[in-house]
Amino acid sequence: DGHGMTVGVSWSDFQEERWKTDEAAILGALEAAGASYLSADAQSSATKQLADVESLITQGVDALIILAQDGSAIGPALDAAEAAGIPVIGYDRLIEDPRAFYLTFDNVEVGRMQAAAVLELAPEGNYVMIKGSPTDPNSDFLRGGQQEILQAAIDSGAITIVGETYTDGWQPANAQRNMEQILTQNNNEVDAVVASNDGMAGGVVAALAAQGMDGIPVSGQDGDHAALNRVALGTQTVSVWKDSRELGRNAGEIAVALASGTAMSDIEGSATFTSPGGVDVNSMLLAPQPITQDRLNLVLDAGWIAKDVLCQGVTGLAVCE
Amino acid sequence: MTTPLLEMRNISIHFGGIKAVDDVSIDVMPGEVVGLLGHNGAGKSTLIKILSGAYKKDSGEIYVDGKKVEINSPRDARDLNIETIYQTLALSDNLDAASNLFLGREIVTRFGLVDDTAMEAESRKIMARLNPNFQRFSEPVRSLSGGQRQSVAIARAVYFNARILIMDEPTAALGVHETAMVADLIKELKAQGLGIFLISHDTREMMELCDRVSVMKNGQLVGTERVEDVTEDDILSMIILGKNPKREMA
Amino acid sequence: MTTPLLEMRNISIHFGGIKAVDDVSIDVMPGEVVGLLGHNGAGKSTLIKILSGAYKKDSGEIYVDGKKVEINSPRDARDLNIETIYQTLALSDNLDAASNLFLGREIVTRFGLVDDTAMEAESRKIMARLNPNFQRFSEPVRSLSGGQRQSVAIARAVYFNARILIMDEPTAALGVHETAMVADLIKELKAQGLGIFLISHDTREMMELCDRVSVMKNGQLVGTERVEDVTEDDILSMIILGKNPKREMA
Amino acid sequence: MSNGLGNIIKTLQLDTRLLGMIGAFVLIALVFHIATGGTFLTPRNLFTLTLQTASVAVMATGMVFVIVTRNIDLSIGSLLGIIGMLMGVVQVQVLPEIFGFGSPMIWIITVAIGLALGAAIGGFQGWLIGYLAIPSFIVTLGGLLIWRGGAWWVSRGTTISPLDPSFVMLGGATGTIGVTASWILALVGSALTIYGLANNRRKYISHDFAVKPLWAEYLLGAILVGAICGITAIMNAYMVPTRILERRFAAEGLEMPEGYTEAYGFPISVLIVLAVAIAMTVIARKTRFGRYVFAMGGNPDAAELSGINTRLLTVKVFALMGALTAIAAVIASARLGSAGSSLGELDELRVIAAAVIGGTALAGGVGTIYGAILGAFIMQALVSGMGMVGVDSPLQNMIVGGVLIVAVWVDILYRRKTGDA
Amino acid sequence: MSNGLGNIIKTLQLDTRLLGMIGAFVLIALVFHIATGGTFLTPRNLFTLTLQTASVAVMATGMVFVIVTRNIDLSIGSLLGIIGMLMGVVQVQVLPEIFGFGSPMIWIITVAIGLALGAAIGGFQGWLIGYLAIPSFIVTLGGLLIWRGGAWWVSRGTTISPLDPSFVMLGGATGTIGVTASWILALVGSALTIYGLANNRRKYISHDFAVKPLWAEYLLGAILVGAICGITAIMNAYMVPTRILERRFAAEGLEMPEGYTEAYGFPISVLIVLAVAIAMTVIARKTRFGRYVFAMGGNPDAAELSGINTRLLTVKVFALMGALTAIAAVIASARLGSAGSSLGELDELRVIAAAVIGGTALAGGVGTIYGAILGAFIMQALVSGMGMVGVDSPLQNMIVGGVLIVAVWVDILYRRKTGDA
Ligand SMILES: Nc1ncnc2c1ncn2[C@@H]1O[C@H](COP(=O)(O)OP(=O)(O)OP(=O)(O)O)[C@@H](O)[C@H]1O
Ligand SMILES: Nc1ncnc2c1ncn2[C@@H]1O[C@H](COP(=O)(O)OP(=O)(O)OP(=O)(O)O)[C@@H](O)[C@H]1O
Ligand SMILES: O[C@@H]1[C@@H](O)[C@H](O)OC[C@H]1O
Ligand SMILES: [Mg+2]
Ligand SMILES: [Mg+2]
Repeated sequence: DGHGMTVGVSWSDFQEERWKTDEAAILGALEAAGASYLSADAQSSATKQLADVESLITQGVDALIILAQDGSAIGPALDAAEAAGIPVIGYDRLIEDPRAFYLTFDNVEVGRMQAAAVLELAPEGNYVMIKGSPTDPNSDFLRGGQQEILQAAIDSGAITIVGETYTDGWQPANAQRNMEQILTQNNNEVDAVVASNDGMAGGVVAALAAQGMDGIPVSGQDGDHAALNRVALGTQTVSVWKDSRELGRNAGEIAVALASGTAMSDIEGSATFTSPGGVDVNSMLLAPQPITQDRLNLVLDAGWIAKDVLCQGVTGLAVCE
Repeated sequence: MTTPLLEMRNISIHFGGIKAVDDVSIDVMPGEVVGLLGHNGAGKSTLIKILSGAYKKDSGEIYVDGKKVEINSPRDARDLNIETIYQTLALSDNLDAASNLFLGREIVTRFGLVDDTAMEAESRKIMARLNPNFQRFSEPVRSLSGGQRQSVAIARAVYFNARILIMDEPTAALGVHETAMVADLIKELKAQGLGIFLISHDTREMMELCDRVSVMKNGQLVGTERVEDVTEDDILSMIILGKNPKREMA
Repeated sequence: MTTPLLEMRNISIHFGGIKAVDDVSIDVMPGEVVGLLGHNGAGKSTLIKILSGAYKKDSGEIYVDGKKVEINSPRDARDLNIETIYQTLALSDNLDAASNLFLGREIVTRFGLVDDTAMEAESRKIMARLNPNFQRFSEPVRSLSGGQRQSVAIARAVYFNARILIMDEPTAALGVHETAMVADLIKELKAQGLGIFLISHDTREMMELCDRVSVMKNGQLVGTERVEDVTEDDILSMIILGKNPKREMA
Repeated sequence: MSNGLGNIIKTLQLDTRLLGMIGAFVLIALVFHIATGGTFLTPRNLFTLTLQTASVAVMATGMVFVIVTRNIDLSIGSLLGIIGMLMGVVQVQVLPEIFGFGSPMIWIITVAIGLALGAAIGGFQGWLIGYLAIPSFIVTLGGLLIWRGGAWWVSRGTTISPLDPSFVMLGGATGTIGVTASWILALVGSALTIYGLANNRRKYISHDFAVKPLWAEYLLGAILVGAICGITAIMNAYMVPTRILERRFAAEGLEMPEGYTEAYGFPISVLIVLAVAIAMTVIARKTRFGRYVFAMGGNPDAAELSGINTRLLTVKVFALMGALTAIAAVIASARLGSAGSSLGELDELRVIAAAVIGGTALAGGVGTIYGAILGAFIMQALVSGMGMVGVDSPLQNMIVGGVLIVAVWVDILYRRKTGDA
Repeated sequence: MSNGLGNIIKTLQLDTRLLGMIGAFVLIALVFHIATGGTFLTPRNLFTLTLQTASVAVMATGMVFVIVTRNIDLSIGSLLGIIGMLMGVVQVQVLPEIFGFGSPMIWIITVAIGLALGAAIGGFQGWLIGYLAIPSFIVTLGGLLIWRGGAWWVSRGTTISPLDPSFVMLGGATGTIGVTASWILALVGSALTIYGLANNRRKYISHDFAVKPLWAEYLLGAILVGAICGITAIMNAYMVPTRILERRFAAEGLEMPEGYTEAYGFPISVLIVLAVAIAMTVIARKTRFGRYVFAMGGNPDAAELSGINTRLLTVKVFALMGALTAIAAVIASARLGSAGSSLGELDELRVIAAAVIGGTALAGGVGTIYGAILGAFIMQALVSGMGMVGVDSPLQNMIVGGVLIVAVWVDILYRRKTGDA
């Protein structure tokens, strides 16, 4: 029971569509436990995030949930939390430090799912890789997961990567422009696009549509409403859905448990996770869900998206009938 | 006595702690040239800038044709047909002479578009009367000499039929010949019935061109005299000592 | 004949298509005042700006004490003890009179820090000689009248023992009294052995102050005359007609 | 430049600065054409390039006025974001309920609202700058923060999509006017050009001013008409991909005839840029408003003392900038087919760079509309070309930064040489 | 303000602008103190606030000079990024191999390299601005793109961590000087203040200038000494958390005595800010260099004609800005304990805002060092406070944007009223 407790959440940024959902879920879990909620938004700055954490500690929170902007730059924040005796949950993005409890959808796994869904439809041919922002460490995690899946096919020569680019600020407009140039450069000889999130997938599809090529396999992530609609329309293959409501609810519950004195290893469902850097951390990894056309009922049933939004302009699809 | 063309009554203005103009009254009749004299910093430019709308007075009134008017911006002054040649010349450095001359009053075609060729043709005519040496019509005025700029500024003020003309040291930068031409111009405008305020430090010139002179010292009006009633020395006393020795004696 | 203090030989400069100064030679002896006259745009300011380092000449040579020198920046001129009062006054509007007066040559304490109190005290002494009315020492010069600014500019040029002084229309904005004080100052500096170039449109004043006058027209030198050899009318002819009628006749 | 050619250019009174920029563009294009193995200078890529440039080019014309009046506008990227977002909400969530899906009223009202909003916000910023005398750098820096925050608030970060199909046609390849209409437009344009040249000559002669020799007038006319037709030919040479045609026939239940082809012609967004460019050039050169903009840039005090209401002028300049930003928002969101809260991020830098590379001087008083548009093209050509060659985006940014500096430096050298400050 | 108080302020010759800013700060602090239920105005939060402000405050002092000379520096955020990154690489990957882990040479050489780099890059930009006459807006906009890209390239986007432990002490809570040293510092500071006041008075009297009444000098001295001691007391009131102390004892194999406590005292980074502030104030007011900076701001042409080498001066101003940015990079990366490629992003805007809120006029010629530092504090207090109260960040940005505009507006009104334009 968390009555009288306060849980502080340090968000990395609110630019992406999904975090508001996460927030609502955390809030729900805390309310259920009778705990109260404080938050801060670092606006994509590791420096501001440190200040945010300090300020949350100053305000006397009993547990911290940190969505790290930069996992390698979060050390001083953990020091401060430790000095104040406050447990920390590393939310969504890995913090390679045993002092934080790691709760996430595995980003590398997301990358794998994106590539797998695309590879299934386009087992051979020319691939384009639209990566995220060069300054976001997640971009390379995702790209790494994608590579794992595609490696064999690349080695066998079945697929060739004919274009690969970072996208400043994860911006759809930049992704669109880059895709246009790659299409021109390859004379439209492109068979599949692995785009690292849904916003960029939107830009990619716009570029493909201009060539009448919409319909070739394109990946994404986040379950953005616009993207799910594209999946229904058939212009996007997959949106890897991290049900952030699940993640948020778990975070809220674990935070209350840790604040009440439960040891990290005693959290239900906790397991040891060895990070890429070789650090063992207590963790709980939720499974992301690849949402393809035949799995759209998942998001619908979960109440993630309303049917009229999902099915706008769609004809002849079972879920939309 | 007829109503003055323009009258400034009990004008005051201060900047921070300093009273730049302190309860000064002056006026001008149609066809009259009134000279404004005084030491450096006496407040002459400040006084006439109130008239031209560049500064806002703290107190006092302005009358045109006996009717009280409010002048809150250069546009108000222009609407009252008051034209000014400023001591620090107000030209747009990047525009050519013709554009400067017509600035704010461009000649337009019947579609409302500005007619540069017409303006240049007109400018050539005007400048011929003021400064026949002047040929640099299509250069930005930035590259003109001090006196050339002065000619452009004068041309601008006199071309549009003003009723009241303010000239703040118009000939300070002018050559001998150019100065003479401006003097002729002033006489001609006076004959046309304009009221002119002329500021200059050249007492000889003032005696020749003005009907009356007003002398200021430290922001206050020392006095106004008809030129035929005083000598050059009287005026110098007024400027330097702040009083007219003859009057004092009388 | 002794070597001139300063000599400019065959100086030319052009701006775009215009020859602003065309093969002009002038010189000045110690203790001499040389006047520079000419119509507006004749090239007077441009010529002396070459001397003060503000413009770079296209061709020609400059000699100080008979030795050839290169003047590529205002700093070079200053190093040769050439001081200039510019026609468009070069003051830093946001600094007060004392800071402007000492700009580039501040008085410093033994720790190398600028000594404002010393500079203000010094400024008060200098200005008392030029413009006794002047009291606005701690205001930025932005708020001074045209003539007050001119006084500051003059003070700055004469305070640091210059050997050659260039004055471009120094009294154009000055009142009667202030003009007289500058005339006195020029005579005093001349007596101290300075060489002075003086530009002015006031021929009467020039006849009184100068030893020789050089007249320019359209960028070229019309001629140089000793003032005792010519009348005011001769000079006027040189300015306007571009020739000395007397010489022509001779 | 050989002397003979130099003389011809002089006689034609061609702007050497313009020639220099065109030269730079051609050079960049050639380098990339070789580096990409021949894909850069194809009708397809040039077509795409114009589409990519459209939104920035429209704003750059407004930025010329802003900078000429010695101001700056850092808010336009954010302004584009919030206007795009609000137009998205209006056309997706509000108007369909009133007029029903697919009604042409949707895009018309949406665009009208966008324009009104842009002019109002821009005008408000202009009021703060003109009447309260707050520096434009500060006002628009504040605006940058405020409007971007606002864009997020409107939708709480979600992306609005898909946008109205007619609206989307304003943005790119789905909205082109076809071959015939493009040629008609080219003819009309050529006729107007020739009329303009003739009219000017007549006027000069009537005032006894010197005119160019007649052969020069003919040559100039030929060059201009040639340019117009050349560009039209390029736009008409880019063929609609077969897949799209097949789909179109299929949608109407028809079989596509063997060997059927069709070309795009001018995209609507490019026509918008052209219209804006012509209108802004006329405003700059031939209206009092434009004249006052330049006068104010040369000397704000002098302009005010000449009776120009410089405060109101500032409001107008920024309102115009806002309206042009709204047009750019239409193009940008229509092109993407959606409106997200990051739309237009960093566009302020692109637009300022375009204006400055195009010869607009930050000191005020100097700038041309065609220069800004060419500047936008050069920048976009550079970025697109590097993307094609596979340069990573951090390196791309570094190169763009370097080019920006060098371009301005060359401009300064050029001005110093020709003596126009 | 009651008339009596007004008279006292006048007699003390206190800067009313400074008082206004302090007043604004106090007001903001009080509002947040109430809104947060009493946590804002605690020693702990004020301590944290000073740490958070340090890096921006250091750069803001340099920005005053840049803006006073009518320039702007948009590159400092990126410059901070690349310097931080390079210092990270040097201290983590290079120097330990030479000197061995933990050697004090590591942080010394790292800082030296950072400073040299900052001054060199800044100076280079200054050279482009001063000697090639490219506008600073362009040069530093280019710099913004170039150095940020460069920071990414150095590590290809990865974050360098953990940094050298001694280096990390320069950044924050791990490096404080303790209670005793803090009080000694306060005493020395107070003594110097009193000596300065007395010396000034002596000098004025020697030149026969008017001086304040003696009671006013005493009162002024008391206020200043009071302020110094008050700040010291706050820094000394923030206690080191018990866990940290326990661990420290444990590390030395000791048991912590019951009831043992210890306070932090001044953090090194705050002392750096103080040193920079004093040095920059002396430079601005009491050296030729500083005088020329202001002269150039007032009228660049006049300064040049007065024999000041304004080009070289520009190089120096930007080199100084670069060196201060390097100091800020030390503080910022040390505080984070790591160097990532986005370190310092958007700092240019914060720094410019701080300088401008602190009364530096973008038109040039006017600005104070203490104003800029106070400006940085006010901004940080606002952002921290809003975060504590739970204002959403887009709304936070909107408020910051609004405050920026209003602050400058108030400043303009104030100047208009006092007549110092
Ligand atoms: N904008 C201003 N701010 C502050 N003080 C000013 C301002 N303008 C003028 N003054 C002061 O007001 C007084 C009058 O100045 P004004 O320019 O009217 O003198 P003037 O009679 O025209 O002198 P001059 O013959 O030198 O041109 C001077 O002491 C001047 O310093
Ligand atoms: N920077 C410049 N760029 C282009 N032309 C210039 C420049 N400076 C001066 N000129 C031109 O050079 C010629 C000489 O100008 P200068 O200023 O030397 O004349 P001046 O004899 O001093 O005239 P005034 O008596 O009016 O001061 C003029 O025609 C002027 O237009
Ligand atoms: O979900 C993604 C997140 O993991 C990444 O960091 O930023 C982009 C988002 O789309
Ligand atoms: Mg005056
Ligand atoms: Mg001159």
